[in-house]
Amino acid sequence: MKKVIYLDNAATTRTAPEVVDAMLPYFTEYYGNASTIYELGGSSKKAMNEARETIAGILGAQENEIYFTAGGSESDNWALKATAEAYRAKGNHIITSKIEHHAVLHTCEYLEKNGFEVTYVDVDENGKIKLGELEKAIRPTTILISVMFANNEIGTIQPIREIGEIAHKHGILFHTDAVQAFGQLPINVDEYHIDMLSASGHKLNGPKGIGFLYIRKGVKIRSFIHGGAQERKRRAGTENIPGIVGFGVAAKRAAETMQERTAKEIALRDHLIDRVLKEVPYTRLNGDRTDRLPNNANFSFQFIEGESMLIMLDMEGICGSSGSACTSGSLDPSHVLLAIGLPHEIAHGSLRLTLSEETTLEDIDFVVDTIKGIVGRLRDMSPLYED
Amino acid sequence: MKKVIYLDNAATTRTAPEVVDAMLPYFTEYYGNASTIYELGGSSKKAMNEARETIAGILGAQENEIYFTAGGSESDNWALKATAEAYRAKGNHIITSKIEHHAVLHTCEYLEKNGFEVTYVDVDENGKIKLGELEKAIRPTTILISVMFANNEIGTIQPIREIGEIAHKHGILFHTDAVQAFGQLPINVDEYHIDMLSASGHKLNGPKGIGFLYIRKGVKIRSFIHGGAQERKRRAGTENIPGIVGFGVAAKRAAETMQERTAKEIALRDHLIDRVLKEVPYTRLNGDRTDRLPNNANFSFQFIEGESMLIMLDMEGICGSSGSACTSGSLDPSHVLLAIGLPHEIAHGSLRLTLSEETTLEDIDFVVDTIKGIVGRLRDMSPLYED
Amino acid sequence: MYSEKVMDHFQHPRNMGEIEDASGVGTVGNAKCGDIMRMYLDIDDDGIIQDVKFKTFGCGAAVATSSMATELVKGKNIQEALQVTNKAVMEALDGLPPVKVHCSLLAEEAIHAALWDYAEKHGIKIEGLKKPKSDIHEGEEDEEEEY
Amino acid sequence: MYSEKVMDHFQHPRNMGEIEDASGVGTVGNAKCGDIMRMYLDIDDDGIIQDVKFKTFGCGAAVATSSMATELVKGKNIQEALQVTNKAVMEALDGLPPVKVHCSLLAEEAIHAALWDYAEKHGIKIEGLKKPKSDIHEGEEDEEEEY
Ligand SMILES: Cc1ncc(COP(=O)(O)O)c(C=O)c1O
Ligand SMILES: Cc1ncc(COP(=O)(O)O)c(C=O)c1O
Ligand code: FES
Ligand code: FES
Repeated sequence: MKKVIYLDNAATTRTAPEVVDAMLPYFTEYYGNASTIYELGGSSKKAMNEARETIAGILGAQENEIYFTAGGSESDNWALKATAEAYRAKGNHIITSKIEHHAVLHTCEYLEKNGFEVTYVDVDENGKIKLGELEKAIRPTTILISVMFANNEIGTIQPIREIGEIAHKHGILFHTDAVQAFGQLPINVDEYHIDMLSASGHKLNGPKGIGFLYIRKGVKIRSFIHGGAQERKRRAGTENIPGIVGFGVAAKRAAETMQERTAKEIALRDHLIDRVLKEVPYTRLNGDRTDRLPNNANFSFQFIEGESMLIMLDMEGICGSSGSACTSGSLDPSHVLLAIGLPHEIAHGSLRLTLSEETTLEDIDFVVDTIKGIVGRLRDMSPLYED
Repeated sequence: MKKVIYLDNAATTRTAPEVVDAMLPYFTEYYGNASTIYELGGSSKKAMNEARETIAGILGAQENEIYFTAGGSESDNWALKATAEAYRAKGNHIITSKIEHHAVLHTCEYLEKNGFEVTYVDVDENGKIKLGELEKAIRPTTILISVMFANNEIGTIQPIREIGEIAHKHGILFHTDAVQAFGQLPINVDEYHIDMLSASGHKLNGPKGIGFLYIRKGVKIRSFIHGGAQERKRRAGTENIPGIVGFGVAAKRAAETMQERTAKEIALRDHLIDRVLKEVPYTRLNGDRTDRLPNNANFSFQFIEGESMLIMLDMEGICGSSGSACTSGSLDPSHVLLAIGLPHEIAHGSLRLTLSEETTLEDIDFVVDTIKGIVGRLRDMSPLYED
Repeated sequence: MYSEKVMDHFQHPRNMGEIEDASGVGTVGNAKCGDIMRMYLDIDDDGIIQDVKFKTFGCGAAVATSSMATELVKGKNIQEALQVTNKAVMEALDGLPPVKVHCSLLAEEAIHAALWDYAEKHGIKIEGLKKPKSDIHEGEEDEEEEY
Repeated sequence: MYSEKVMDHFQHPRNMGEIEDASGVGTVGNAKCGDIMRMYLDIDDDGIIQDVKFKTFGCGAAVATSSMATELVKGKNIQEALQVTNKAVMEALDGLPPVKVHCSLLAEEAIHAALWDYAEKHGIKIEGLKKPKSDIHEGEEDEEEEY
């Protein structure tokens, strides 16, 4: 088999072997339901509490402010819908940005159909939210501001502390979708005035199908999934113990290795960006040059189209993406790239490469060389390119 | 370590080793996001489709009618809330039973707070829904009937085909919570006129945190978790491939071994019931004597309280439950036992034992002997018992 | 879930049983969970609790607190017995889970009920003792809000 | 996702390039996805398509259908070329995923556009050929409903 260079870590990551090892006993040995009274269930409960403690510790939060969910999308849906419901008496206005993940945007559209008003604040050409516009959008009826910590496509990190301060100043709840940031960037919910925060296990070498929503004590959000008394009666469903344990280990691992790992990723990322911009003409980098996720590079290659590029890269063993994975199947160009001002046909030729701790300098050099060849071939084929 | 006799398989089951084995490669090897274009994601997609096919086959459904979720609770919430929303123009009335799982009941209560009307139909002393009452409850505004396939506490199997026929005759959608039935009883969605069906992986030796909702083609249910385009745009969130693969293998396994396994369980269950009723005075069996889940026994021992009994059983290595696991932490006696007419103090002394394929005759005999001793001790301690 | 002390008293309950012709008997029920406790006191002429027994229909915490409460009042005089609050019992048991705090009230109230019965039978008045409710349902820790 | 034939034509596109002084050139864009295809035809005096080349800015399916379409029209006469529908191209490629059906329309329309250009340049009228739209957005398979 050909060597695979996996550069789509923003879509999902390889579950770390030690994460899998930590999960294994909870499938076949300590498989008890955590809500039971007998010892077998006690082991599950203990393991779950440990994971909760780890995660709370990383965020500077309390254990009982971490609620496990099935992933980032559920967390986002929960945060938005159930807050909207709980605070409806106070107002019906929500502020978010134009470049949120669909889990936030489509939920906002759903809320709009149900009597809420949503302001989608613009971003600048680097994908940073316009703080002035954000503050101006605030109304007496504004109940929630939801802005992602870092963008999944172009990697831009938002000024979360400033947004938190604005929300705080106006007495408005602040939710952040930190699905891409948790485990990659240091986050402290108090410093950043975050009231709710979404994260997902599979983005940091944890398992798929597990996430959490941090809810600051005192926030009167409702349940989203009703039923049993799990998660302090706020999120029903038999606890996914292996998933929770795996998430805990992955979070711990990500926090412990963060500094060293991201320093290495940043160096490789910058090498990738520098070489591509220098060696491939008619190319631009999308997203902020410095305030960007350590492992994210996003390019637009003029005159060519993304899918063709991805297939050709795959034939060379390189996994990348164009737009975000969850919108593939959709033909529209990325709403994020349009929001930063790219015209349709340029947005179409974009390539996202997201590194992992396993990426090497040789990988990156091979990828750049391959890209050069592919871009050349596709441009030759393109009716838009005249040289 | 003391031998553990695990008789709480209605709460959750041991993940079968072959299920875990099937999942493993999808954590560290084929970890690609199923929605991507490269080969690595293709492996994930293929595995997911295989699981979907298996499950559809078992139910006599089409592949594209199976939507993966994070478990039974999410499936129930989705089925009820999103159907209510989609058919609101047609009517605002829902019919369910008094003995549904909280994932259905609490969701109904939520809907009641949001303008819907819900009729909770009675059950008889064996826990069977009163069909006459059900049919009489139908109004022109009734949009949905939701009745569980089999009860999680007392094991009673409902006359699903008859309910389906009633719903069908009146042009009303029919949802069934088959979380306890799927894998234990043969189910065919067409024969039973089922429009939606909830199931959960961890109840049939599959992993926790994965479930599905069957939605018959043509049912115009909305999304519950909004976001990416996964699950044919109906359920957002990066697919939990290991969970889905595990669920597929578990479902296949459960279907293939169903006949032999349940025959064995029924024999042991009946032996358990017969001995307990004969040898422990002031004891009753809850639930229907014959129309009950193959692995379920549920007793009420007069004059004693459930939790004490569970702790004492645990000290002998026996895991059982009193009421359902997800309501532990709640002090109210089981709504199911009250619905079949038990007074509070008798409902309080109930014990549910649910067998698995691993349960042996020796286990059962040891359990009965242990119960006899424990019930005796607790009755000696009870101010209600005068002998 | 439970501390070792709770488990010890649950597995080996002290003073379980009845006292024939007890000086005072009190039975209380817990409105919160439907559980019931009965306390028997044998009080001598000096007002010293010479013997105490209990019967409990209730959860593990109820059994353990009954048992511990009997140990704490045995040999004490009436005023001392009145000081045996549910807090004292819980502390002696190294604590209870929040959802189980109400169970410990059963023990406190059962002792009070038995003392009240004793006072009535002997036509005396015990300083600081109020007529016990037959159902108790106050003083529990705040439960989590419902969502 | 794609059939082997599609992948083969994508990896080794036939007739990719330009024809200088072509008899007819047609460029069409796909309103659905923004992709663009240009077709060059070299038609001899007997109305036989002697040569054909394409350029495509589009997805894998667009490239493969362009390539296959050129193979199907090469050597044919004009009337035969008009029979090369998107269905015919898809069949020759062993099918396309539903979401990619619209891509095959690009190829059909690009040939029509090139033939139209040829007809205009030569002042002739081709039986059954309608003026091509510059943007095509019809005839796609129904997409899934939105929920
Ligand atoms: C009948 C029934 N419905 C729904 C559920 C909820 O399933 P889960 O805990 O997997 O969300 C359960 C089990 O807990 C159940 O027994
Ligand atoms: C920023 C962001 N939010 C939300 C999600 C959704 O997370 P999940 O797919 O785990 O539900 C993703 C990833 O898919 C993401 O990148
Ligand atoms: S739950 Fe009733 S006394 Fe503890
Ligand atoms: S998606 Fe545009 S041509 Fe295929």
